[in-house]
Amino acid sequence: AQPDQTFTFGLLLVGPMNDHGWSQAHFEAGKYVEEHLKSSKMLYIDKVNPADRPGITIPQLADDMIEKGARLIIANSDDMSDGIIEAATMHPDIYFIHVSGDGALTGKAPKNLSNVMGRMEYGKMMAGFAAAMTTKTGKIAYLGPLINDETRRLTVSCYLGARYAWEHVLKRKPSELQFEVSWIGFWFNIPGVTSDPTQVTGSFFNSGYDVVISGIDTSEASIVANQKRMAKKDVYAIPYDYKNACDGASAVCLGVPYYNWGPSYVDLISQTMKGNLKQQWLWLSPNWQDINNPDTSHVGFIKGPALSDIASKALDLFISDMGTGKIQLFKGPLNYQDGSVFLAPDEVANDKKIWYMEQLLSGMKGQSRVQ
Amino acid sequence: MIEIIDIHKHYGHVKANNGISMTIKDGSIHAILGENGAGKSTLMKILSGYIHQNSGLIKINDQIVDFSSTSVAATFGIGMLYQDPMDFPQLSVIDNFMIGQAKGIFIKKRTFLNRFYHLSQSLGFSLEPDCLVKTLTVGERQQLEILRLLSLGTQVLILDEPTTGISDLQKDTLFSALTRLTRDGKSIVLVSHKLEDVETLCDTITVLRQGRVSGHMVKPFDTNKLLDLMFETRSSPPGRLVTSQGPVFFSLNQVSAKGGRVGLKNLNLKIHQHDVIGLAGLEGSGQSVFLKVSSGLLPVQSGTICLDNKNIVGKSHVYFQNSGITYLPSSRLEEGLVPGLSITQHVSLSARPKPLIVNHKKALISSRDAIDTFHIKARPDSYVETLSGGNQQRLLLSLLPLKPRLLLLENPTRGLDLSSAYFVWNHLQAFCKTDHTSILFTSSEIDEIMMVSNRILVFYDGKVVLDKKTAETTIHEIGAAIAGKSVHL
Amino acid sequence: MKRRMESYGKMVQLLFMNPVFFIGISLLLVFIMTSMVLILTGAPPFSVYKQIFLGSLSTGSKFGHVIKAWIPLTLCAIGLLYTFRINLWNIGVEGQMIIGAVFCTFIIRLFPNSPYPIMILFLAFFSSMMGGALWALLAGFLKTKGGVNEIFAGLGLNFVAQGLILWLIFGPWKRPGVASMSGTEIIPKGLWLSLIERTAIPPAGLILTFLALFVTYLLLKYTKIGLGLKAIGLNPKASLLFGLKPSLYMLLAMVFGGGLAGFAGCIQVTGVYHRLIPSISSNYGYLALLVVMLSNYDIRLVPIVSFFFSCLNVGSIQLPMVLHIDSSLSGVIQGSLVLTFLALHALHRRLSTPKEIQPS
Amino acid sequence: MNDFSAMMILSSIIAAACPIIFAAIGETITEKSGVINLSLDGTILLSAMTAFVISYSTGSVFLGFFMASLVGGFVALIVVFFSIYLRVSQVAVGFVLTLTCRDLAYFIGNPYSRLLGPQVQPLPIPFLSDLPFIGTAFFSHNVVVYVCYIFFFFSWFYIEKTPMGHILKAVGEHPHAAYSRGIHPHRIQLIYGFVGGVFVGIAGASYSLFMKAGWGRPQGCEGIGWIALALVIFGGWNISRVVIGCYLFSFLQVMGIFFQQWFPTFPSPVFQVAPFPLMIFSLVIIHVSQNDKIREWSKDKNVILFFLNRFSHSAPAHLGKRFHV
Ligand SMILES: Nc1ncnc2c1ncn2[C@@H]1O[C@H](COP(=O)(O)OP(=O)(O)OP(=O)(O)O)[C@@H](O)[C@H]1O
Ligand SMILES: Nc1ncnc2c1ncn2[C@@H]1O[C@H](COP(=O)(O)OP(=O)(O)OP(=O)(O)O)[C@@H](O)[C@H]1O
Ligand SMILES: [Mg+2]
Ligand SMILES: [Mg+2]
Repeated sequence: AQPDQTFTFGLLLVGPMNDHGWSQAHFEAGKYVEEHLKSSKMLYIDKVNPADRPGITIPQLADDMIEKGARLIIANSDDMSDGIIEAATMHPDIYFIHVSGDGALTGKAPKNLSNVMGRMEYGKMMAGFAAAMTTKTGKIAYLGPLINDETRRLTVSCYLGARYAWEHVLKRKPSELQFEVSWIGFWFNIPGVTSDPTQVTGSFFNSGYDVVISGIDTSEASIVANQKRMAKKDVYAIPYDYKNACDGASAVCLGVPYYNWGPSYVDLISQTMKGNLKQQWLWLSPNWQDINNPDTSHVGFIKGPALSDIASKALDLFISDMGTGKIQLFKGPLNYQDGSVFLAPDEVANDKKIWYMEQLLSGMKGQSRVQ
Repeated sequence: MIEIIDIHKHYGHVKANNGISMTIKDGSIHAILGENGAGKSTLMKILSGYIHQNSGLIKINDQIVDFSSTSVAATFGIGMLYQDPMDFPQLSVIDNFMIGQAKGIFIKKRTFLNRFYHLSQSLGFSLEPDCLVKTLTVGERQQLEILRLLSLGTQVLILDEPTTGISDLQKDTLFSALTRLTRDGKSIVLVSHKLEDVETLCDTITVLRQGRVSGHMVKPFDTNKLLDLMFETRSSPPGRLVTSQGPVFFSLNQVSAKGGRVGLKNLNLKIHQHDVIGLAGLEGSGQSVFLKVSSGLLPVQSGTICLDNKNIVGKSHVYFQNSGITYLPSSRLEEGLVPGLSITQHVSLSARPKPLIVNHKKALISSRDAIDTFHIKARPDSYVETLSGGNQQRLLLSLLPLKPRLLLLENPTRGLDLSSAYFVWNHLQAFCKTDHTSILFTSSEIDEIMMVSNRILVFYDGKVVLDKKTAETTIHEIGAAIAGKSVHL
Repeated sequence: MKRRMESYGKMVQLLFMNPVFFIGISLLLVFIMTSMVLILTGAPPFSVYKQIFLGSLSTGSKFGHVIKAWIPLTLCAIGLLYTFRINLWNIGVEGQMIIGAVFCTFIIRLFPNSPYPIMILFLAFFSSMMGGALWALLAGFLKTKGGVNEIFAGLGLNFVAQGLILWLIFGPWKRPGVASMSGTEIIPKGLWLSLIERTAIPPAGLILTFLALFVTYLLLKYTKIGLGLKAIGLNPKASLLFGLKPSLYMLLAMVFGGGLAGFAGCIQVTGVYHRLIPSISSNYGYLALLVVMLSNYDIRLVPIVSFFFSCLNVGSIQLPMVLHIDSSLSGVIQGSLVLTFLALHALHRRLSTPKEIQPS
Repeated sequence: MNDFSAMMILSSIIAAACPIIFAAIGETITEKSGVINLSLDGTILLSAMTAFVISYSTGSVFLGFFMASLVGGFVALIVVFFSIYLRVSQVAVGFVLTLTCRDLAYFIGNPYSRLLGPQVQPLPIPFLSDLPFIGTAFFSHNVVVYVCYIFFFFSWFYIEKTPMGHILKAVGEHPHAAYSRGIHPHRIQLIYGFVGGVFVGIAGASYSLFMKAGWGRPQGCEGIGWIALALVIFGGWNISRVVIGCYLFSFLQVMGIFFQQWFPTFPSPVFQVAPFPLMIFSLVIIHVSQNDKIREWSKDKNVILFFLNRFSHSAPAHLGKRFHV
């Protein structure tokens, strides 16, 4: 392909492009770009992880895409950071975008690599809120992937959302709310390597938790919740990452927080086409006027059929208040699990502080880091 | 009446049966004689439907039959007791009895038990229906098989070398049972190597040689004529070896060991140079365990093994070999040779001490003259599994170390025809003469033992119950000892 | 079945005796089989084959990646020749690779920035071999002493190795703050295997692999070890009488196999991933078994077959990228190739007459 | 999650064991006839994929199970066919099939991954399920689990107590003898190879249709095939002991999660991996228990002897070897 007519960009997806989760969201963003920037053309390859593609390395794939004419390459997983930096150093004339990394922030990355991420924290707060409004047992579980800064801060946001609903909307005793995290070890189930999310979710429900919030890319949480529902159990799930994740699990789905990468991709790619993409580190917020607007909002939350009307109304209020800044959940006093201070009274966390979340907060059950 | 007409059976290039015709009359005991590989078993397997002939006919009462499987043959009342036992060691006697007979969903064990008891009484057998077959002796397993065949309604009972490896007692029971069966109008076909068995029992004899019928004979039999029919050339029997007894060099003291059916119970034994010692006894009375123990293949539980007054218990088999003690197993392809390797490769394997780099040229040369000196019918590059039993045995002999001090041989002539057997013995005795070698060998044929050994040990139930110079004992005494009858030593 | 074969025998035999025809027919059959699978799943066969070819051999860098895969795969396959020779199914190659990689990483972590990277690398190579050999030895002991069928011993140890490497990556060797499948910290640039200009080929690995090929060839063909392994493999009982110690030779074979596998693991760390990742073995352990079977346990074919397999593995990346087909197809092709070969080779064996025996 | 209820755990152990039981008993049946079908790990995946794709596109769970069982049987037939008519080592063919079937499953199943398809509906048995404790543990599952109960009793009865069972054993023990009694070993091996395969197929289907409902890469039942193979040895080719082994393994797997809670210092993966090697290394114990010295030593110790005897076993004498007249 001649570069001047069509602009080819490559997309490296960590999971299957049809995973109904993280990777599919990115894939559809790619399609979104193709229709909004007529001259653009997407190359993609999915399952870019050593378990699915033994022996294949990121630089190798980058080489290949560049040979096919790609001039910008997007890598959509934190786990690709080393590979993508290696590739970017090898091809200084090509632009690289690493989703959810911090290479540009720390300066580890070369000039032709930028980072982009959505402020899913807000989405997770809404999820936590919905969960707390719904739970009867007061026991909310979080199905965590692996432990790192990102997952810590998302889990914490969930907890903050839930706690707000519990104390300020439902006016219940903090002590009555239980919030537990269990980390399976990766973004999706790898038999004999990660914990089995099906089993984990199952035993959550078996031991009295009635809402499971999924932090992983795949849909075990909803599936198991569905099975339990078929067995006449009153349980709910909140999937993650992907707009239509509630489909098929409508009976148990309270809603789904999701990323909307399309707009940011369009923005970055058109800049690249003009050739004026500067290295940057983007952390994009929802469009508070209309968080589910496909062209403007980077993060959204779609309510699920199982969400009660009261809860739904309360949620709307919660969202608008967050939008106006009336509600600021990353605000002191907040302590880490080990009792050390995260935010002093009335201190509001800055981005860096949130981004590099060191531990879970006190009041949450579950590991903060691998011992 | 069964007529066999011009039966042909080929295995690759081997003409196992090459145009055999014969007739088996009802109510008679018909013997099939012949040297090894003459085609006896093959013919019988064809007759029992186990294998199918390449060409030729089988008629029963002038009606042509085609046995596509043993069950078809069974419907014509033909049943066979195979040369090697065809039963299920892991299963119980009664299960063995039922398999192949019992049909339907549920097992009618009771009815079968009754039939079993009834039959075994009528033949004077005594078998415990619930014990596992693997705990039985060869003879008892034969009895079980015969009972099963009869309960299938067998009219023509074929027995392929039934007398190998069973005691004289069991032989008597067997033969009386067979005669009783003929009285009920059943006919028996008996395959054997052993003239005396055949001559005592049978009415008619058909002799096979190299896949053809070399002659028929009816009672009374002329032994010499039979032998002529069986073997073209009869090489001279080796006879007993006469040498002065040398000094003791190998001894076992209070040796006990596990293994076999009965193991070995505090055995004491001194072995002189030039000894040729025959080990008699029922299969699994401890002879083979004894051989394995003295060659370091089996561990001893207690006691000492002394070579030149030096205790070598616990040393590896290799150590035993290097100090001149060599063991030859009876099953050649299973334990003695390596199927898939050529004669040359065997030669270089047995080279001692092994050089790190294998010298193919040298091995080729030495395998050539091995083939010449031992008259092995094969080429240096032919694979051992394609050799005939006798030739395999010859090869094994050629692989023996140069100056063995002690040879431990398990049935060195099993499955060999007379001429091969004589050849083997002449060669072995040469060792004793030139190298002061001593030989211990087992054999199921008492007269072979009487013929070549100058000292005889009889094993019974893991103990040596008789230890005498051959000159000073009699077949009767030995037979008694083998059967476990009390003999005053 | 049997009879029919015998009647056709003669005619077919003549054809089969001719190796060119033999290889031709097996390739053709596989081609037909895989094409059928493709058509059934609605994929265009020819463009698939074209893409795989282009994806593996069209450009220098692609060829480089093929060689990058070829090196560890071939090393494992060579190792398997020893164990197959003595009739052992060393299914534990995966685990042996992993342990090799772990040992290698361990050494590198010991001396992260030493002035003599070459020395460290050699030390790493050596220790990784030791590691692999050790792991194989465990399986060997489970077989000889523990009486566990080597297939299950190997599998068990694979799982254990898997657990160990995960524990290291999530535990002691994890990156500060993070515990993720992405593996340990990148090893210092100084300790990366140097590559041939703008390819992924590490010359060192290439040379050592050829060395291993050569040595193994001699060892198996011309030494008592080779002969001993074969004899025991064919009949352990009899080998005793020839003064061979089966268990000793088994352990020996395992050590050779494991050592080579471990070395392959080290190449993966220093030459490919530049860090320790959970799936460092890249499935080469299992693939190598197929390679050896397809080369009919003949060392002269091993490098060729394993090159072919590497091409399939690397080339198949094009399928999702260009044709949007899942690349596990390469595995299907490899598997059916081996199956067809097994079948044809068996026919071949059955149709060839037993050797004539004449007195010399 | 520390406050779990034993009953719930028991119930999930029972459910989780069900597919393994199908697979392990299926393989036991095949091996009784003297054939080793090593391809289990791949077969389970392939049949799981088939089951999901079929029931997804037809909407009928039953049809899914049916086709899956056919697939399982077919793969087993390939092994037997290669062994009988081509005289290729069963282990070799089995192993190649393991890998091939796995990749075939991933390849064909790819377009269907992560879709929500139909699955087996839970079906508590009316009165039994109300029983205290056992009710929830044993009788509030779905049809497949109940079938599994019946299945292992039936297969035990069939093998130990019927003439057909005897014939099956006979062929595995000594095919020549069987043949001499008018039984056709090859026919028997083809039949029981297929039957065993069918149950392996059912195992696969039970994964994709309820245990780990849905299809994807990885599906979640990878590695189970190997465990089933090990369990056959563990159980000494004896149905009842094989079943016990299955429950044991399932117990280890389910408890993994709780161990993880109780010993947070261990990284979670360790507990996920543990059951696999544990199961396989238990084979060592079994072997050691056959050792004479041990037996000597335990002569007077009845308790130990009891367990040793439970462990003692012997493979079908002709297992993995080829039969021809
Ligand atoms: N399955 C076989 N494959 C190849 N050759 C065979 C086979 N069975 C028999 N033969 C050959 O056919 C010939 C006749 O064998 P057969 O067993 O009938 O001899 P036999 O008279 O029973 O000898 P023996 O007294 O040792 O039992 C022998 O040369 C033997 O090697
Ligand atoms: N597996 C085989 N492959 C090829 N030929 C074989 C095979 N087995 C036996 N034969 C052939 O059958 C012939 C006879 O074999 P067998 O063992 O029956 O010898 P035999 O007739 O018993 O002679 P001997 O008395 O020496 O044992 C041999 O010449 C051999 O060539
Ligand atoms: Mg015979
Ligand atoms: Mg013979």
